[in-house]
Amino acid sequence: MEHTPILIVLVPLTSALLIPFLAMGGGRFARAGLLFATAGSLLSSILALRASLEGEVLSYHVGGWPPPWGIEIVIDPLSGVMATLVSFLAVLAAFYSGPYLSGWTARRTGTFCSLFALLVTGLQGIVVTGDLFNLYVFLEISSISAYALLSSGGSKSVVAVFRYLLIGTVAASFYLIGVGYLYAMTGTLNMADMAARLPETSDSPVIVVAVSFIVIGLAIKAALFPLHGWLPDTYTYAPGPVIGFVAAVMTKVSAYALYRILFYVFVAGTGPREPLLLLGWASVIAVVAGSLMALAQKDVQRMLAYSSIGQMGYIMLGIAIGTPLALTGALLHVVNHAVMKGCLFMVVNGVQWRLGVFRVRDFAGMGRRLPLTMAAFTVAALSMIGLPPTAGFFSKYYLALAALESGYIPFLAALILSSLLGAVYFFRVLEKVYLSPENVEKTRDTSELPLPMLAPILTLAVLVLLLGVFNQTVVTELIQPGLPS
Amino acid sequence: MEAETLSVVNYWLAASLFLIGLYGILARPHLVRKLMAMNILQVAVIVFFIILGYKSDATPPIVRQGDETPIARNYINPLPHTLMLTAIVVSVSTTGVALALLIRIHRRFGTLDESELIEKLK
Amino acid sequence: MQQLLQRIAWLPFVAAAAILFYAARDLPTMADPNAPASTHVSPRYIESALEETGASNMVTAVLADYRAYDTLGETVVILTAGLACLLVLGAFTPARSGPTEKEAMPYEFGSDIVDATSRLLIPFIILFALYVVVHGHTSPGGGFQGGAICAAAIILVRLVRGRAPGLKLLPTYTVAIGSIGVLVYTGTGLVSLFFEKNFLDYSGLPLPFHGGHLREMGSLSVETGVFITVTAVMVLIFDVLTMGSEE
Amino acid sequence: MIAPIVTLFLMMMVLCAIAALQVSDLLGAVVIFGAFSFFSAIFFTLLGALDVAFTEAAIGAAITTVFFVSAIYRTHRKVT
Repeated sequence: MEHTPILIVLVPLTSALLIPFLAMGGGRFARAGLLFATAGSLLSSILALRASLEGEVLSYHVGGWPPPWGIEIVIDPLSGVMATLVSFLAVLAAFYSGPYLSGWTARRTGTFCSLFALLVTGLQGIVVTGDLFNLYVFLEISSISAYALLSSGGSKSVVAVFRYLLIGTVAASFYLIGVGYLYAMTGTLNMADMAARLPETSDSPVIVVAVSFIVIGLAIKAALFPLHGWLPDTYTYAPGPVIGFVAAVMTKVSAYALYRILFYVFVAGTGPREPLLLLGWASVIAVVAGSLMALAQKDVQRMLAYSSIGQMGYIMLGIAIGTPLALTGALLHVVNHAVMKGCLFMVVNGVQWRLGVFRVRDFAGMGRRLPLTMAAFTVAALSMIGLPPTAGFFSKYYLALAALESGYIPFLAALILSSLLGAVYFFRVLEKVYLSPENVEKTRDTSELPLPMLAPILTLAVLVLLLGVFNQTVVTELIQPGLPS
Repeated sequence: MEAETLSVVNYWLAASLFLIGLYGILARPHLVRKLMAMNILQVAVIVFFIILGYKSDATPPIVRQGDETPIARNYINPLPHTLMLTAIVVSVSTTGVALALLIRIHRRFGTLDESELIEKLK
Repeated sequence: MQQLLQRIAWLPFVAAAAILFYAARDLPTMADPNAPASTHVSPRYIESALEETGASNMVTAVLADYRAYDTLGETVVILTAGLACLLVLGAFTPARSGPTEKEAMPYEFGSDIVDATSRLLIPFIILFALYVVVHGHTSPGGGFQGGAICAAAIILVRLVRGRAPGLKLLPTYTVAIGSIGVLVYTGTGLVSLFFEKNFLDYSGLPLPFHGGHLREMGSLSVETGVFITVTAVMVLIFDVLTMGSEE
Repeated sequence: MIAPIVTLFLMMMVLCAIAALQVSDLLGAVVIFGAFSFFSAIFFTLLGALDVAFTEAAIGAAITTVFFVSAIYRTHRKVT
């Protein structure tokens, strides 16, 4: 089983290559291929995670060349957890896409499934790589496949995605130029080797510039507040099965890459601190502004999109504070937010798919029509607000403790304020769902969602509760081994 | 001394290319133009990397006939060249996808001007 | 709000300008043979590429062997772009009944002289493309360049002679051919996986060669995969851009 | 010693880039963009990056330009 690290990437990749051929036999085969791709990736991720939790960092030398000459794949507890998270949500999204794709032609289904598998490939590649340039290559794979998938939701989504494409390419170029500066100063691209060689040159202003470029590039990809412009439109018009996955993990993977580079390459704390503090203030604004803008939305999906901007602020806040406690909070929030945002987007898109409604006021009386779906929505919404015993409470708790401990009172205030705002905009929806009379015309089909859609939603809702209840175990067993030593 | 000045000038010119690209993306209203600016931005990054790889008094990274033991000093660094091959290919791929999106936008909205497009979306 | 954002859009531009120009002065002097980039990792590529990988073109050695995983990713990027174009503009008007002469020439580039010249040139262009791929180990060239040239030749046919010859290679097939190219690439890597070597470690290939020579064969096979993918997908994207419409 | 001719070509590239963004005829802009790619290919050759120059000439100058032209043919050509 020494080859599990590469299989995390290879299984979805090879499946993506075979899916166009499977699609010639019919759309069902393409969907089966997608399920196989994601499930295989999940299995290898779990195996790799288990091996890495036993205390040993798995390092896989692709091509048999030792780093820094060859490319290295690194599975430590951190990347193991991330890879498992990504592939787990991918499996659920693959199930979820079933009913949505049923009306499509076989060829289009094949293209869609193939691109979805490539998106998973790209994200997993980013997560497991130990090489800065390799990260760029996989960033582009995931981006290009995401552009295509997100644009399959109609004309408005095409315009939104075109803007996303431009901004995303600028972000990738920023990242690449940052890598170029680092390469000029150290002569290496391997993360571990660079971390060893950076202290020799860490007083050079070039390093500060390199950090800034990499941070800006990845912050654009992660939609941190002033750089979030592409996100709301893209998310609002995106098709259902895609957005449930993309919103859940794509920005998080960029945040993860940022975390990895800041704490494993620059060994934050020894390096320059200014970009980090700047990041902290940007995230404070993100947290508040995201929640405020979410409050102003009438469209539920757009509201969730803005709320994502706020939630990315939490994660960045944790990274910016940079103490072990804050990082625990940030990483826990990456997991929690992926699970609960995935659940929320899947619910909203399911409602839209079934009833064709998307505005807050259209959700009136939905609690009686789609009781199970709305129960899941409620659990995830409560978790977003941060009520115990749901998962969202604990990550916010860690972040708040960390802000208090390191004396960043404005950060703490922003956390509390945005939780209150979150309560307002989610209760606005919940009030409609449970307390208002129905106003969707009776003629529509108003039975529960079909099982392939309902099952992922309920799984995620249960997971939100489990992550909350067993939060202590999760933190000590999975999150804390992933902190930089 | 002269070499150093020239070196800084070259870096600045590469940076200017990058900025021209950034300016085009931010400020030019036509979407095809933005796309061209995006390509210029990517070429700027490529230029920057190629400058990094250059060595004075060295030959291109192909072992000369009869050179049994190549010495690092005599050949230009091949690594940035490899990386930039990737970057070129990535840029043409992105351009292809973007143009496909543009054609769809034009079919649906009949314009590629950003402000007109924003008007039509409302 | 929109107005405000339009104003602020200049800020990142100015900031980027400032830091780019500021940092340039502290970068290592251009062409300095003692810069870190020239003294750390790269010497091994220069000094032992010929011996270790059998390629006297070091760029090919790094591309197809030392950092073959990057190149795999890059090939996948191309394929992804092809699939993406197909998803965005994937519907083609079927032309089974045979297009009329007018429809067959969406561009008015065709003329007898252009036609005759292109007929004369195209075999040589394709031959040159193959030469570039095969000789990538000893001279500039490789899968990407060869693929681009071959694709250019096919696109030339389409520009000169219009749609009719173009439809013989439908996008459904080109995308399949593109997938086959990447499959050749991953397949080469997977073979060594079965012979208890790491992924893409060509020394595990079951071929009657040794050392650098064996690795050279491995990277040649990989370059062939790249060639197939680049050719197919570039033609695919051209077809989609000229003839595709939304589904 | 770096030849000043390298800097000269970089300047040509900058000029072409500015022109490509300013010319009002889109097809003309694409042609200038092709020239930009070609200058960059020469620039890469001067710096010894033969493979990159080769790729840039084949992909950047030829195929990207063809893509742009075919897309412009299907949309519209003149802009103000």
